[in-house]
Formats: sequence, structure tokens, C-alpha cells
Amino acid sequence: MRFAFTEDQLAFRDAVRDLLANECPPAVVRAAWEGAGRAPGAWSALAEMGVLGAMAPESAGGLGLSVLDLVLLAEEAGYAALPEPFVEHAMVAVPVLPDPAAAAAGEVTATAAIGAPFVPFGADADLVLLDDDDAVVCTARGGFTARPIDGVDASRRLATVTFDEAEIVGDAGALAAAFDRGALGTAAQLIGVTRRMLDLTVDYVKDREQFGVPIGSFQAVKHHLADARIALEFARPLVYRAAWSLATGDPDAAVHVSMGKSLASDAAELTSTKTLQAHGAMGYSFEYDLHLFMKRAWAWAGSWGDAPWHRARVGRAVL
Amino acid sequence: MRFAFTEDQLAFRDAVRDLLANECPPAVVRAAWEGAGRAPGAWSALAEMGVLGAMAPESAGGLGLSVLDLVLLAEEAGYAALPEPFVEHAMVAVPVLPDPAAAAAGEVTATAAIGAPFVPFGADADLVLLDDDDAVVCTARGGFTARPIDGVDASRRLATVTFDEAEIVGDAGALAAAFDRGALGTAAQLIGVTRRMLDLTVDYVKDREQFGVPIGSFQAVKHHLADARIALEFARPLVYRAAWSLATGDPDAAVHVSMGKSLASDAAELTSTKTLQAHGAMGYSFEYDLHLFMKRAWAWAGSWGDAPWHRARVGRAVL
Amino acid sequence: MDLNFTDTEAQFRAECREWLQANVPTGLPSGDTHEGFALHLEWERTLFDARYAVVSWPEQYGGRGATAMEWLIFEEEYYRAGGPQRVTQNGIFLLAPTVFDFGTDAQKDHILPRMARGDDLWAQGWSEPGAGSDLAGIQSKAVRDETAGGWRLSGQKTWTTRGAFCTHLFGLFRSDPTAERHRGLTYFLVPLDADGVTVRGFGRLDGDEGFAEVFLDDVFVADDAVLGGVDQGWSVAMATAGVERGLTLRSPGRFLAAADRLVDLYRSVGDAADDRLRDDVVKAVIDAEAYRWQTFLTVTRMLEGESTGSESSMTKIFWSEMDVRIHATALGLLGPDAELDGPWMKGYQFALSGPIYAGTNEIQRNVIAERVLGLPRK
Amino acid sequence: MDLNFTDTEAQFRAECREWLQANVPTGLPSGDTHEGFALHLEWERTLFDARYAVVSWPEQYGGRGATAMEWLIFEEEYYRAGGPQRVTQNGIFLLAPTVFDFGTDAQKDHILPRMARGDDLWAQGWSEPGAGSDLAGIQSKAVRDETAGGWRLSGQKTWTTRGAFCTHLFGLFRSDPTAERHRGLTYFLVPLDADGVTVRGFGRLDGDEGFAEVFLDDVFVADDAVLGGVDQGWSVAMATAGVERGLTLRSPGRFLAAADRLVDLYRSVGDAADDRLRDDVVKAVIDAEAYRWQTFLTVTRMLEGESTGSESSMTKIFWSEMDVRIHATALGLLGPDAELDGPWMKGYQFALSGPIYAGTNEIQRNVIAERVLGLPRK
Repeated sequence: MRFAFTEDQLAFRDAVRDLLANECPPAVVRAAWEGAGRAPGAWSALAEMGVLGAMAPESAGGLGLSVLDLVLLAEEAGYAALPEPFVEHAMVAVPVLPDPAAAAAGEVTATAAIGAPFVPFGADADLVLLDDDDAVVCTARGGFTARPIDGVDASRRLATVTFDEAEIVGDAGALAAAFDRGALGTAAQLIGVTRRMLDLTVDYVKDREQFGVPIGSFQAVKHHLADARIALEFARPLVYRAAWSLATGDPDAAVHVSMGKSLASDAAELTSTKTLQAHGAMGYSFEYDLHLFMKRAWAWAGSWGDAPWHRARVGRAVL
Repeated sequence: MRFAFTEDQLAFRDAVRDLLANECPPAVVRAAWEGAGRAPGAWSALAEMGVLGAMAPESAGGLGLSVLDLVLLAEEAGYAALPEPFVEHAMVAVPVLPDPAAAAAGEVTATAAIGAPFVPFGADADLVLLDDDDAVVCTARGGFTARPIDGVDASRRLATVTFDEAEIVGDAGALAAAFDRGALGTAAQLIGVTRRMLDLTVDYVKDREQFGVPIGSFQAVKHHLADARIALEFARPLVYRAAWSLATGDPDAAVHVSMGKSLASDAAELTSTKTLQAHGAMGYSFEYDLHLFMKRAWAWAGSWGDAPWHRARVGRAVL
Repeated sequence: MDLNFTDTEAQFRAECREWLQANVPTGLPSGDTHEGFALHLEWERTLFDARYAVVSWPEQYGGRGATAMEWLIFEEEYYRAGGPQRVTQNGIFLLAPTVFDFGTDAQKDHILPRMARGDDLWAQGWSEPGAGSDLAGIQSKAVRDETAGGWRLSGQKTWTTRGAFCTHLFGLFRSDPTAERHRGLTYFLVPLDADGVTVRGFGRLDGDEGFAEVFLDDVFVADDAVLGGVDQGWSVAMATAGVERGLTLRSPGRFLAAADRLVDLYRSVGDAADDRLRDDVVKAVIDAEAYRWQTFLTVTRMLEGESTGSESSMTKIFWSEMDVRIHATALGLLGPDAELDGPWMKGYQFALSGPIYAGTNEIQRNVIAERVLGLPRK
Repeated sequence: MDLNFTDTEAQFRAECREWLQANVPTGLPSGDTHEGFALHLEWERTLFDARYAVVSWPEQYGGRGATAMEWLIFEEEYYRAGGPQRVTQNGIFLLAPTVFDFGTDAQKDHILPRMARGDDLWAQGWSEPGAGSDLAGIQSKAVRDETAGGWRLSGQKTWTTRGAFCTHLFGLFRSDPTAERHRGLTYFLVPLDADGVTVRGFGRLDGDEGFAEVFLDDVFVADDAVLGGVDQGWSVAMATAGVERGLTLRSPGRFLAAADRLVDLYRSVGDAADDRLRDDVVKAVIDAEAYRWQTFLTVTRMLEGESTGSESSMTKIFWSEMDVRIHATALGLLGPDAELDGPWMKGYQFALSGPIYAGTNEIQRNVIAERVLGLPRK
């Protein structure tokens, strides 16, 4: 038993962290809210670094890596609130596409939604993976119609997608596996965005003074943030463990994914409430960055199965 | 619309409060845990004051009062954690007994349990009212067998009761009404015992010092007790309103009782947790009084329908 | 005790219901946008013309002299009919009670009818960049100008709700620079079109331009812009901040209506198998009822002359946290659709402001502990 | 990362499981009563004889030199088999790590084997009537007796778990009367049969005599009763109070077993229609798993030489509040039977002590905020 990532995995994580710190600061997320959306600079840099195609086989220009290698990268995408379909492209689509070379190279962008009423970046992607009749189908630009729909996080660029033409790219088993990769990747992103909300808030409450002292010295504020930190501390190991189980084909992997996703969703929602409250009015301002991360947290917490959905799945397995 | 008790009702409450302060201090509750049980001094004084028979008609030596007059008295019985079947005798049994004179005078003690597996003071009472085949039945000493069973609050003196002989004293309607009086009275007792836990704890945290200051000056302790105080503040009106509805025959009275009982149970359970925590180790000591009230709160919170049971009943009416 | 409404009360309710159901506008855009605000103002004038804008005020100022119970009844009917949040509420519910208590007759005659008609739209100017929860940290200054017979105001107010759409501001300014904390403050009434005033609207959580910063640079106001005494601003502001605020800012009607909408949502989308959400819906119904009856109890006490006071901190915590729970439950019922920018998600974001504004709930819990329970301040 | 157990670990688990399932006693009365304690002591000796009392200790002191992972595996199997709370735990888990780090060879050789065999039973003497959460407020004194070559101890310790049944006490005493707060304290080891010691047992919440007050009146102890340096007691006590405490006092096995029992209870009494309780049962299962895997993550970090530190405050809050939730859920499943003085109600009362002892959770949350998040102390 050794529960730790390899040096290589940590180094890859650090590289992605640095890349996103440079290419996807809050201003980029904010721009995605307002303008054309997405973060093309970060996206092409991730393609170049091999991240987008990491799960493709080397024969398709990928790195032949597994979800265990990707989970820390998804966490960083979450920390940055990267306005791109990171998990849907790199973790859901690439491993199931019959020919992932173009997606691996970042020449086309894929997105995905399984059992969900709308698709993030549905109008922006070249390929959309959907569930249809218990199979994974892939529809390509020109073969589908995407209608944008307003979500609480405008940088997710939701759309409803209907298709005229689609190719079956995976059977029921592949569908289930794709869903679990999506749920796992989203759980990892939730861990990341939870860390971000907490970091932002810790900095704020150390600095902001009321009654002549930093508000971070008040016990109520301390306890709000301690609660968030505890939730993060105990959600994270179950997400990493789920990655291991999926990567190694553990027969209980789906249950492990649900355990991780439910705690990650709960931690993110708790942290969004606690950090908003710790900020006071400042967090409630659109001009301040907290809401960018908070709304992403809400959206991800409900995507790929919300916490009650995943607990119900665990319940069917253990009760 | 005038939501306030009459001067007479408040004066009666004050008299009972004084009586119980004298006759039922914590030492009496503690003695009931250890010795023969019950509080005979308080019980006969309550009989003498007319409280036990208050709901009997004047022709039977009672005062012809309603649950609206009794609700504040039950609250005081709760505050004192009176180790007697106050609600079962005065609010459940007396109004349904065909000849309540002896019970009204306190010559016999009645208890009751409807839809519950055991009876408080089951081995001590002269009369036991039970539900049987959708009716209220009354079994008298000699006609039933009571087997004591250990409850978490030893001063409740639980027993399972089986009877050889019993008289039907009420039909299905009377059974439903008796249950609602029991739930209402227990809700009022919960309000009282919640107040008591809070009073005891406020005194303690003002006095107890750690780190050179009273622990009541710490924000975490303040917030624990503020939460309990809020729960009490918003449970109480629904209990009083349920008393009005029962007393005036409102067709929705049962729903109103359930609303009051659910909030009163929740407030008592929250307050027991918060006050224990605010005490630190002291509250965990058997020699200190808090546990007497806390265990009574737990017992009453689960009696005559716990909070989820009553919410489910509200749900059937409103959803 | 008599929990039946009197015939007068019942008749008043019937009148309100009939008129509101016939007149309440549906589908208004948010009052926190420029377009929406204008439409809301029309609705305010319709209310005024029917004498429903300020039912509890004396007739001479545009009201009906309704009792507190009748006012609660009006509010229940208003929200039951689907009436929108009142864009005039900060004037009517925060400033007006203070004007009634501390205003001169001239101030009352001038300010109140114009407020009721929506001619003057009042924004509150409590918070400053450095004074949020800590109101006594106010830095904005009022300097006496003897020559001109008035005051010169300078400083910055922020988090001013709907400040970009309002015509006037009320707030505290430091009139005695030598006094500390809550001493030496004066309560001023300031027209936002005065020379030296700059208003900059900014977005709140849901993106609407519901907030403004108000910059005051040597703004002259005459002596009659002072409400209550000079240097008495803190006690003037606090005198009406307690019960009145708890009661009038958030009447039970709003939450009864929200709980009703939640029940409707449960019936339309609720999966009967999910007892956890069902239980949460029932809790919301019970909480809204508890808030309603706690209010009737409190109003009865007030009407019978009992003082209430710091209990308003309990009220504020209860309604604000109930409102968050109601909306969170609705989002749970919506499942994946919760993410859409629909009315429940909008309402959730609005609800999240409740535990923050008008004194954070952390401060309110301190108040309960210290003033209701008597725990030591330090 | 390799989340499979090694062959050695798996074999160790199989051995533990076989032996424990064959030997764990069932239906022992509470170890916090006189009768129960004696029976528990028999069980401790059985454990010792099979070398399962202290698996992680070196063989010379009665252990097997098991790795931290193996110790976790032993604990999982111990609780899975239904093993009772260890009455020796305060010695083994609180004192022993300190003896390993700070004891002289003579102290180790004398104290550890006797502790492992259950010859000496150690009670902790941290709290005093005036020093609960504020341990640095300790008043008990140690006065140097040069002539006799030792120390004279006086004062009162309280909340001493199982103090009435133990033979020895470890605790802090103020050896430098001029020093303040956490300075000038010394860590002493005191036999409870020494002249001048009076032990008074008293009941805890559930009525069992699980606590004691220990009065010390001029009790002489020799120099070798000092653990670590004179006046160094605070740092000696704190050095092993962090990770070790979080990890060793409450191993995941206990909560995995509790969650399993809850699942069994749900299956036996659970009404399939009540999804709220079902959801709470699932939450308990997930929480116990989270605690298990967080521990594996932490132990891996420790084994690879990373320092952990204040994270133990998170662990303490998590397990103690999880334990309360597990038991509260069980009481919900029991419905009206919850009130009976059965094992779940007993367990609930025991669980309620978790957020209080070993530093209240309020103090632990301060520690997390200040030491993990870096928020200002004042």
C-alpha cells in the first residue's frame, strides 16, 4: 500500500499548474463570460504539452496515460476554472474516439454530455459525444444543431444539442466507463476549484479589517474556513482512490467514483457558501473574482451526477 | 388576531412555575433516577392546585379548561423535568376518561402511550391508557402487567404494559384527539426543557473561565447558544398556535400539532447538543445537572412521534 | 388569545386580494436593471394611486392608517399574488420609520408623500469601503459651513442597493472629527443630483447592476438635510433599526409565497421516491409558518406596548437562512436544470445576500448572545 | 501509487483476522465499571500473550515491529472482529509514544513491557478543575526536594478517564512557580498507590464511573519519575500530541466497523421508504471510507518523511463528528426504541464526548485556521 503519486505525475501536474497560472488567470475566465468565450491560449498550450491527448495511445500521437495520470491535471484545470471542456475532451472523449489523433493534437475540440440535458461548450466544439440508446455516439460539426442556453456560469457556454447524424463509438460498457471518467474528472476539478475559493478567501480575510482587526482573526470566520478545509481534506483522498480504481479496472470502481464525486460536490458547495459568507459584501460583487469560481463550483457540483445521485448509486451497491 | 395568553393563563403559569421551583428542583429529578422514582410532593401539590384535573369538567371536580390553558403549564413541567406523567395524566387521560373525578383529584395517577412500544411510569400508574384496535382503552391496576425496561432517562420509568382487562373509553376519533393532545403537551414540555438547558448553560458560560476570560465571551460559544435560542424562538409560536387550533376544533389542528412538535423536537435536540458542547467536560459529568434535562429532551423528542414522523404527517396534508 | 382575524381584518384581506390579483404585473424584468427599474416604478405608482403603496402610513402621507396586523395581511396578499420585490423598499422600510420618529413636520410633509408616490427614490448609504459590518468605522465627513448655512459632505459610500437608479441617499457622516467610533455621526439626507456627487453602478453576484458606489466631493446640503440632531446620527439610525427592520424589511408573506412556490415545484418535478427532498420541502413549509406565527406573536406584544428590541437579530437570521434553504431545496428538485439561469437560481443568488447584508449573521449571533442571552462582550 | 496491499500486508491481515475472530470476547460489560474493567484486563493479557497488544512496538517491549500500515490493518481487523475499546489505550496511545521519544533506556525498559502486559495501567492527568481546554492553565505543583532526591507533587487532576481503575498517572505539573502559562511545566509519572494520592471516581454522561478526580497531597516521587527534562513538560507533551494522537487514538478501523454495524441495522430495521435515513447511512459509509483513505494518504506521507503536523486537528474533528452522525442516524433508524438504554444509545453518549475531549473541536478549528490556513491569532 502506497498512496502517493509518482514524481513524474507530480512534475506533469506542476507544469500544467504553471501553464494555467500564466495562460488562464481570472481575467481570462472573466473574458470568457463576456466575449467570444473559451481560453484559446491555454487550450492550445495544453494541446502542445500533450495534455489534451494524454489518454490517446502513442500511435495516435498521445501519451498513453490513464485517468490516474490525468486526475491531478483536472484538479489544476479546476483551480484555474479553465473555461474549456477539459474533462469532456481529454478524459471522456479522447479515450473512446475510434481515431483520437485530431482531438489528441487539439486540432478539433470535443465535448460530451451523458444523461444530461445540455452540453458545455456545445456550440463551440467540433465533436459532441452523447448517450443514445445505451451507446456512446459522436456527432461532428455540421451534423448537429446546438442552441445556446443561459447557465449560471456563462463561461461554461451551455447548449442543447440535437443531431442529424452521429456515429456509434462505444457500447453500453463504454458508455458506463465514459460516464465514470466524466464524473471522476469533474470531481477532480471540484477539488481544484474548492482549493481556489479557499486560497482566495484566506488571502482576503487576512487583509480585510473591521473593528480594527483582520476579519480572519474572528472565530466565526476561522471556523467557516476550517470547515471548508476539512471538507476538502477528506474529499480529496476518495477522488484519488477512485482514479486508481478506474485506472486499474477495480470491479467496484463505479462505486468509488460515486464516493469521490459526492464528497467533492459537497465540499465545493459548502466551500462556496462559507467563502462567500467570510467575504461579506465583497464576495457578492460581480467585479470581484470569487463568483467566477463559485458559479463554476455550483455547475460542476451538479454535473455528471450531483451528490445525492451519486450517494444513491453507492446505496444501491452497499445497502 | 391577538396572539397572547390571558392574564389568568399567565397567572396560572406563574403559580405552577413557583410550585415546581420549590417542589421539583434538580435534586428531586436526580432522586427519581436513583430511588423509588417520581416526585410525590410536586404531584400532590399540582393535584391540590387543580392542575392535574384542570381539563375535567367542573362536575367532576375539574376546572373545565382546555389544552390552550394547559400548554403553558406543560411547558413549566418541562422546564422542571418533572418526573411524573404530567402530559399523559392531565392532557391525555383526564379529558377522555368516562369518570375523571379520581384522576382529577390526583387520587389515582394515569399514564398513556399511543402507538408507542412502552409506557412512561407504566409500573407506577393506577390507570394506563393505550391504543387497541383503533380505540382508546383504559386498563386499571390489577388488570395489567407492567415490566420495567431501562430507558436513557431513568426518571421516565419506562415499562412495557400488557393487559388482561381493559375498557374501551374512546373511539377512533377520540384516539386521534388523545394522540394530538399527547403530542402537543410533549411539544410544550420540550419548549420548557429547552429553555432550561439554555438557562443552565448561559449561567455556566458566564462563570467558567478558560484562557483568562469567561468561555461565554468566545464567539464559537456565543454562536452555539444563539443557534439554540433561535430554534426555541421559532418553535414556541407553533406550539401555542397548535394549542389554539386543538382547543377551538380547527380542522387542520393535527397538522398544526405536527408542525409544533417537529420544531420543538428539533429545537430540543439541537439545544442538547449545543449546550453540552458549550459546557465542555462539565456537562459530560453525571454529577452535574445538565444531563438530567438533556436525556429528558432526547426522550420527549422521540415520544409521541419524532420530528421526521410529524413532518411526514405534515407532508401528507400539504404536498 | 384569538387567532381568528377580525371581520375588519378579513374584509381588508379580501379587498387587498381582489385588487392585487387584478393588478399585480407578471413577468417584470429585474428591478435592478435600468429597463426593469422603470417598469417597477410604474407599478409603484399604480400601487400609490390605489393607496396600497404604504398602507400602514397615516392618510395624510398617502397611506391608509392600517394596523400592523393589517400591514402583515397586505404583505401576505401582496406576495401571494406574485407581487415583485419593491424597488422603493429601502426608503419606505428603512428611512421612513426614522423620519416618522425623528423628522420635523416640514421634513415629514416634504419627504414622505414624495417617497410614497415614487417621486423621490431613496438609496441607503450605510456601508463604506472600510465600514461594512463595522458601521461605526464610517469615514465620510460632514464639515459645517456656517456662511452658507449648511454642511459640506465628502467621502465614499458603497454597496448602495439600486444606487444607480435612485434620486436620493440617506446615510451617516462624521460631523465631529474628534469623536470616535459611533459618536459624532450625523444622519444626512442627500439628493444624488447635487453638485459633487458621482454615482457608479456595479454588478452584484447575479450580474445585475444592483449596487452603486457613491462618491461625494464637497457636496453642499442645507441644514434641513439633517435628520434628528447633529452628532446624534448613531442613535437616530439605531432607534429604528431593530424591530422595524426585522419586521418591515422581510415580512412573512414573502416566505409563505416562496414556500408555496416550492410546493408547486415539488408537485411538478418532485420524484415521489426522494423523501429527502420531500422532507426539505415540508421543512420549508413549517419554517415559513413558524416565521409567520412568531411575527404575529411579536406584533401582538408590540401592540400591547411590550418592548421587543434585540429579538430582531433572531428574525433576521431566521428569515435569511430559511430563504437560502428554500432556494437550495428548489435547486435540488431541479436536478441538472438547477444550473440554468432560471428564477430559482436567480433567487438563490439573491437569497445568499441575506446572511450578509443588514449586519452579517455572525454579527447578529453576537448580538443575540450578548443582548438576549446576556453573555459577556469580551 | 499502489493501493493494493503487499503480500506481506495481506498475510499479516489474514493472520490477525484468523486469531481475532477466534479470540475476541463477546458481550463484555463496559470497561468503565469495576466488574467490566477486570474482564477487559483479562482480554488485554490475552492480546499480549499472542503479541497483539502493541503490534507496532519493537519486539523487545512486547510488540512485533509492525509497520504503520500493518498497524492500521490490525486495527481494521480488530474492530471488524468486534473487539472492544482498549482499556489500556491511554497508556499505549498517549504515554508510550512520549516514552519512546523522550524516555531514558531505563524508563523504556521498565515502563513499556509492564504497560504492554497490563501490569501497569496508565491514566492521563491533563485536565484540572481550572484547566480544561486551556491546558496551560495548570496549577498542580511539583516542588523540588533536594534532600530526598526527588519531587513533591500537590494539586488536583480531573476528568481522568478510568482513573479509579488505573495504577499510574502521567501528567503535567508546574515545577517553576515563577514561569507563566506553558512554561515551567514538567511531565511526571506517578504511581497512584503512593502516599498522599486520593482517587475519587465519578460518573460520566452514561452513568458509568468512567472518570476520576485525583488529589495529590505532597506526594513524593523520585527523579526518575520525570519524563523528558525538568521544566520541558509542555514541549514533551506536545511533541507527540499531534499526528500520533490523531492517528493512534482513533484508527479508521473503529469507524469502518461502526458504519458496517449501521448498515446491518439499516437492513434489519430500515424502512426502505425512508430515503432520508437511507441517505444518512450511505453518508456514514462514505465518510468512514474517506477517513480510511485520508489516513492511508497521511501514513504514506509520514513513511516517506514528510511532516504532517496540525492536520491532526482536522482528523480529530472529522472522526468525532462522524461518530456522532453515525450514532444519531442509528437512533433515527431505531425510532421510538432509540430511547432505550441499548448499545446505540450508549454509543451515542460516548460519541458526544468526542467533540469535547482531547481539545474541544472549537479549539481544533482555531488550530486549523491558524496553523493550516495561516489566519491571524488575534
